[in-house]
Amino acid sequence: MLLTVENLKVKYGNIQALQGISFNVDKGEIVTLIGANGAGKTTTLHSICRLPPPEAPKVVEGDIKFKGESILSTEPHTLVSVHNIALVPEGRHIFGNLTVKENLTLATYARKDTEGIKRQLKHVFELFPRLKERENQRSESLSGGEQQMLAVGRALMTGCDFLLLDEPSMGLSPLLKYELFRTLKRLNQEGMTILLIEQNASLALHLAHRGYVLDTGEMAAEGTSEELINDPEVKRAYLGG
Amino acid sequence: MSLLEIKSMTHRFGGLKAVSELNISIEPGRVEGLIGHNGAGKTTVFNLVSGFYTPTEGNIIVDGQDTGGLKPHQVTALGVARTFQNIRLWKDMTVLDNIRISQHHRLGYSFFDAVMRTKRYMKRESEITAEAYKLLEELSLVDFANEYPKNLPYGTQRKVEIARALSVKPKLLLLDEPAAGLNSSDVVTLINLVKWISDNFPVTIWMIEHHMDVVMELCSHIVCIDFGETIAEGTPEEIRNNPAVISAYLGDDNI
Amino acid sequence: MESLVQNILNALQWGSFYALIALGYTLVYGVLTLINFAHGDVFMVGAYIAFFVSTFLLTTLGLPGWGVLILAIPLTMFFTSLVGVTLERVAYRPLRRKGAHRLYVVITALMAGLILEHANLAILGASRKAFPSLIEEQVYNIGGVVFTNLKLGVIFTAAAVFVLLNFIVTKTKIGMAMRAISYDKFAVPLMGIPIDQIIVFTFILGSSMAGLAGLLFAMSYPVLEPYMGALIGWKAFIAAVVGGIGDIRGAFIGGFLLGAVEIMVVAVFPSTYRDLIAFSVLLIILAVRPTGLFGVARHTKI
Amino acid sequence: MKRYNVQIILAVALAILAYLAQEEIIGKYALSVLMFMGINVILSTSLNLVNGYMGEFSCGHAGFMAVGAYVSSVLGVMLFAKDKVFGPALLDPSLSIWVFPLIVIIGGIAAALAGLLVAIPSFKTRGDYLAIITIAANYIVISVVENIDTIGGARGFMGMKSVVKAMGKTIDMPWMPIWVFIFTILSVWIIRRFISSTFGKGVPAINQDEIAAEIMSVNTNKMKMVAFMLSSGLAGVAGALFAYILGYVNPGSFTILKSTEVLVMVYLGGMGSLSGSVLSAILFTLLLEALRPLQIIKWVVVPFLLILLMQFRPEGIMGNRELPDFFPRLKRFYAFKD
Amino acid sequence: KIGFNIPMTGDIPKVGESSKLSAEMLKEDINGAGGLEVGGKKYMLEFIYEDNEAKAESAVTTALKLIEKDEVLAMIGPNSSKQAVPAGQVADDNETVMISPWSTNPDTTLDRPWVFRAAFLDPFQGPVAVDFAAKRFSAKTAAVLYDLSNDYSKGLAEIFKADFEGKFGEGSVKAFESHGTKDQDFSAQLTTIINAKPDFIFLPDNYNQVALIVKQANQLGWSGPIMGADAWGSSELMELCGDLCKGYYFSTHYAAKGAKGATKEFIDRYTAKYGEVPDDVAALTWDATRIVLKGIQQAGELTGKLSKDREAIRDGLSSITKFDGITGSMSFDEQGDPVKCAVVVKITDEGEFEFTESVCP
Ligand SMILES: Nc1ncnc2c1ncn2[C@@H]1O[C@H](COP(=O)(O)OP(=O)(O)OP(=O)(O)O)[C@@H](O)[C@H]1O
Ligand SMILES: Nc1ncnc2c1ncn2[C@@H]1O[C@H](COP(=O)(O)OP(=O)(O)OP(=O)(O)O)[C@@H](O)[C@H]1O
Ligand SMILES: [Mg+2]
Ligand SMILES: [Mg+2]
Repeated sequence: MLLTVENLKVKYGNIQALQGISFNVDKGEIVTLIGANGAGKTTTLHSICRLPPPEAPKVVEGDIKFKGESILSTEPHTLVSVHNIALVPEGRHIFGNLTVKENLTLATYARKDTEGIKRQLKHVFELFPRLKERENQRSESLSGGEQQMLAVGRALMTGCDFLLLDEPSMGLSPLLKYELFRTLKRLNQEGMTILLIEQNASLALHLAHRGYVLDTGEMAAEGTSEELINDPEVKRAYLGG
Repeated sequence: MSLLEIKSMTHRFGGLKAVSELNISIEPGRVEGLIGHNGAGKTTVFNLVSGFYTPTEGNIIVDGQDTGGLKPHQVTALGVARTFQNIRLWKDMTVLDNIRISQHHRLGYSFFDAVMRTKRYMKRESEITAEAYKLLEELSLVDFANEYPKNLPYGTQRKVEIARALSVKPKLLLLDEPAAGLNSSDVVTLINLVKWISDNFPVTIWMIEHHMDVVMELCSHIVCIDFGETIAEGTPEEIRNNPAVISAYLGDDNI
Repeated sequence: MESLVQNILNALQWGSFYALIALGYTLVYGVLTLINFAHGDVFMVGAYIAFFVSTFLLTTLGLPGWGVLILAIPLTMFFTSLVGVTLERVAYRPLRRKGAHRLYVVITALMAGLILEHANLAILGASRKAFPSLIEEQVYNIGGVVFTNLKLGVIFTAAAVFVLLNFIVTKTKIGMAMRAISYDKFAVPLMGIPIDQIIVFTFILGSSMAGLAGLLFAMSYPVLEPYMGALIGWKAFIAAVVGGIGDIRGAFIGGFLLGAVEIMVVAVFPSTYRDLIAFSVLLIILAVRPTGLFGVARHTKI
Repeated sequence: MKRYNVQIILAVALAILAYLAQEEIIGKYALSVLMFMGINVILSTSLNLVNGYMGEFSCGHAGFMAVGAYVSSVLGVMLFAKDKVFGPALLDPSLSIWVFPLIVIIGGIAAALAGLLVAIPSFKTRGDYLAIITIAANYIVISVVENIDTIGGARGFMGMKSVVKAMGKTIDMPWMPIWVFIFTILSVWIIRRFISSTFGKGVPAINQDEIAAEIMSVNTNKMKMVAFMLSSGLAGVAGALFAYILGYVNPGSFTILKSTEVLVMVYLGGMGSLSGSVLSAILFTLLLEALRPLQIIKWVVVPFLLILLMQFRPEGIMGNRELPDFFPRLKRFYAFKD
Repeated sequence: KIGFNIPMTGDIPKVGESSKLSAEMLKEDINGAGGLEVGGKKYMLEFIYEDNEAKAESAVTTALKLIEKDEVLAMIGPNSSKQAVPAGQVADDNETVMISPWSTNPDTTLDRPWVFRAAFLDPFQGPVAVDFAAKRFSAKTAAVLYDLSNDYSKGLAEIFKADFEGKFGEGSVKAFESHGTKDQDFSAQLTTIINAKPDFIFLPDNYNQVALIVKQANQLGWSGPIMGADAWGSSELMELCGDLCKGYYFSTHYAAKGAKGATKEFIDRYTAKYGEVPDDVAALTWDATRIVLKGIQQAGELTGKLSKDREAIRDGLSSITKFDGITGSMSFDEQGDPVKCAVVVKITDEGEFEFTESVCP
């Protein structure tokens, strides 16, 4: 198991956002986490990534293990630089005052392999040719979709082999959404492990190998994508039919 | 007569032409759609219509009046209200206050009334509050009247934002991606809400949306733009099958 | 004519100090959007540190003046940056951790400045200190324009510091990280960047520049007193903002601009109107460019 | 009946204060501390309107105070006192009681007009750019005063004591404490009513999302103007009272240092908390008086205490809540938020 | 029991410090000798020092606190006019004697029977400088650089200008430049001044600024004479200014070098005790305090009733016809201002302030 989450309980102040959830992700998998708004999906990712205060959710119980080691007390930046985990956060959070190129370069902060960085950059520009066109533009003036590409591209630049995505398709045109999902598939085929959060559950399940359904802080269902797609409960509540 | 008429409008950001020679007219009483690729200039069009930007060239005519030179709040007073792509509620004020403040253009009393608590002030304040409660009641948000938006679920925040826009008493309501970030069941609720508003309020709705189910379900007429220019317009059926729209926007859903 | 050239030279020297201090303001601001109001007082402490270091080296070790100067520069910069970093660790960081509104950090900075001033007053007494002269000052007179080697040294140093800082901020990854933090702190650790290290680095840079400025200032204006940093600090802040706060070029140009305006107003108008005219000019600049000379308005995508 | 509770309590308080002062049961020293406390209350609440509720960072409050102080001083001396420059008194001294509040208000109005100086740039600029515009405004005011010799320049201006004495001669009452009390209450009352009206709530709306405010029908320029002018106007009132308490004004009293003192009071109390501002102004004044024996160390201890306080309450004493949020029973007397 | 209303923090902490040191020395003297003898009885002195933070409002509350809470017999200070004028009002209203050692603003004592001062007024010192310069430097033209925000400096500069131009005609003051209190760079003003080529520069500034100004004037090539006023008279001047100030003149209250008798004794003892030569504030505080003490003695006896004693002290003070202070002998006019001589001193090559000339009104 690459990532194991065991009985995770998380609080924001007095609000209990996660009531003890467990799940795991294996190397080379695409796993998706679906659930209604406010179910605690983002909270789960933020707990894994140990975001700095004051945004940080507080883990009160349970454990998060990466490659069998607890990562609960590691510093957030070492997750990226040592463990090669990258997060594409909800709402993109690109650095609007930097150019596209600078955003991408910055993500290689902890990397020393100049050659690898070059190759990675080429790869990202291949995946998102639009970014190449806008290379020297201040990134805050990019359109929503372009920003989303930048956020994904930036995560890739860290040289990660485990990618966490939080609603990457939000605000994307259908065309781009499909393109993005195809890109994710391709990345996975190239060896990337992916944990995906997505509102569009059917799309997500079509892409993923396995899925988990989160409901108000508790794990409501889990299984392979097929099992979930065919589960009548899930169908009714999350697949809009 | 059209409620909104956009006449050969162009808008530039520095060298970038975000909207170019655009002509659109919106007929009263309908729900219309605006779709287009990311960065096509949709939000920019809404920003221009709501007076936040002034067009580099061309005119915008709302209900027979040219909005050139008007400030956004003046355009709002003409009857144009909107929601935002990213929710922009006043997060640290109650839902009720959010609703009341957006009646600022028709408060009908002055600073001195407020400080002296004149009769006029008392009367208008209670009217405003009553109207706000009525609106919240109608949208079944009344339970949240004294909640702070930041503590509400995302879907409810979207709804509050729509309620806030309605409290302006608009003739034209612009919705910028109302379904973004909503899950499937919330999307259904949203569709019903918009339908209900369109049936029960004297308001024309124009929405930007990337969720095709929503657009196809709600809109009777859709405009698709790319690079700030109209590439297609028509009924949902026409749009869905328009090859230009497919290649520039809808894409291929085979993953 | 000579007096014009002379005043340009005066303005360059005086502007150098504004620029050096403004750079420190802008660096910290550029990263934390924190107006570090204690910075003027860090500069004052820098001057005092320079004083103690120099007198120690002069009297106890008996080094010659130039030797003292060469040693005093790094030592002063080092000790002053300790002061800056301590402020960050003790006062600002805990507040940041608690998610306080940034203006509370600003007020804390203001308080920290007061503490520095009055602790100095309480410890060292009210007597002013005379800074020892370290280098033989040569007065040159070329065609009626009078200048000294010190004056040239100051101007040169300010320019060099600018080039260095500008390079760090615009070209290096650490500089990019600094700018990124100012825009969106949330996502910075996701890039594998240790946020606290970057912030500490920023404070080291900013306060060591203040230390350097303190040393040069003490050499040029050798009367030290606890309140010497307050006014020049405020004005340097103004210079930084007029240049476009958060922007290195802005702070540099803003500093020289403010120096030039102050000097030129005195040279041309009755000197009693100096503040009046100088600040009016700044208001006009901000009226024309509301985000300062180099500042870029932050886009709000709606 | 309930509606008038507070008014009655205040009137009684005023009467008691006047009586105690008249009979010299509270000494002049305590009284002067009380008066400066009142002035600090006006200053901090009025600055809170701009810095807390509107979320700007104005650092030049003392400049407006100076405008109010000088305008009302010159006016008062012109009308009621013999002066080297302004000649003999124009009005009968017995009128002074009636005219004095007018003089103070005119001082306030003059300061409000000066507030325009800041309000207009605020249409285009926000945050820290505006901060230095206010600092510059502060410097400009001081510089103007220093350059006008008829009002004494750096030497300062005096003669206001004779106006105060004229009031005391007409009816023997401790006039200054009474006026300070009345104006303090009045200021807090005006601000409270303003910000609790839907009209006034446009101000925090600008703070929380200016773009949304403008697009959702708030005339942001007008609101900013109202807020700035109200804030600076009240600072002017505070300045006027300050001048008459001291009987002497000097530009050195209104420098940026004074402004920062007010800033500290605002943030100490909590941004956007009116009762917080009142409370912190009172505490701050008392703290400074109480720590007098520490002499030089005082100005090390006071900031240190404040820094400590911020570590424990990083949102100020009250955050953005009001007193009744902590003591719900107070609501029985008065609804602070209606 | 005497109160001191002095600035220990704020703009001018040195002033407060000097006052305090000087007063402490005096107190030790008198208490060491068993106390102050008034009407046959000996009283131990108690001095209360209160910090007015160099702020006007603080000076007022300080004054009230001293007068009311601490029940002092008389108050010394505040020193600078910004505080002394409003505090004087308070003292006068509350019928307590106040004596400001250092304030030079006429308003401080004007029409205030309870308020006195120990320093001479600006109108006197200006002409002293004019006359001296005319004689010593054979000056026909002058330039002035003063502190705009400091009413002492400004007042003196203006009086000097009026007097000088009265003597040598319109325009004989070739440059009249100002700066701010906390300024550190004066190069532009000095450039203007030096380009005007005056016969000498009049510099009614505080000693700390003098040090900077003289240095910068030198760097800009000035080699002519400079003349200052009493605010130069600090031991720190030489420390801060070094060799550059040597040879210049200033008018002041007393000359340290060549001082005789009580003055010399004071200087020597102060220097021995605190390791620095007393500045003018110290000397004036010494005198001011002694004047008050003499006033108390003149009152005849202390009844223990505050208002009565205070009144007696005031009467005692007004009745002093001649007082031999270390800053010269003086008497008070009807406003409570002293009538005394000024001396002009030269800064010698040893860095001492040498008596050159005495000018009396
Ligand atoms: N910073 C915070 N402080 C307090 N409560 C929070 C915070 N962030 C999230 N919550 C609460 O925690 C719960 C889970 O939120 P979370 O953002 O994880 O949901 P989500 O599944 O990602 O929803 P969405 O689909 O809307 O993104 C919600 O009830 C939310 O209100
Ligand atoms: N303030 C601005 N300055 C410069 N360029 C801008 C600005 N705002 C938008 N643009 C550019 O204008 C184009 C249109 O942007 P707009 O936000 O209108 O797109 P959109 O159609 O709403 O896209 P999305 O669906 O992603 O929201 C984009 O290319 C964008 O980069
Ligand atoms: Mg989420
Ligand atoms: Mg958009």
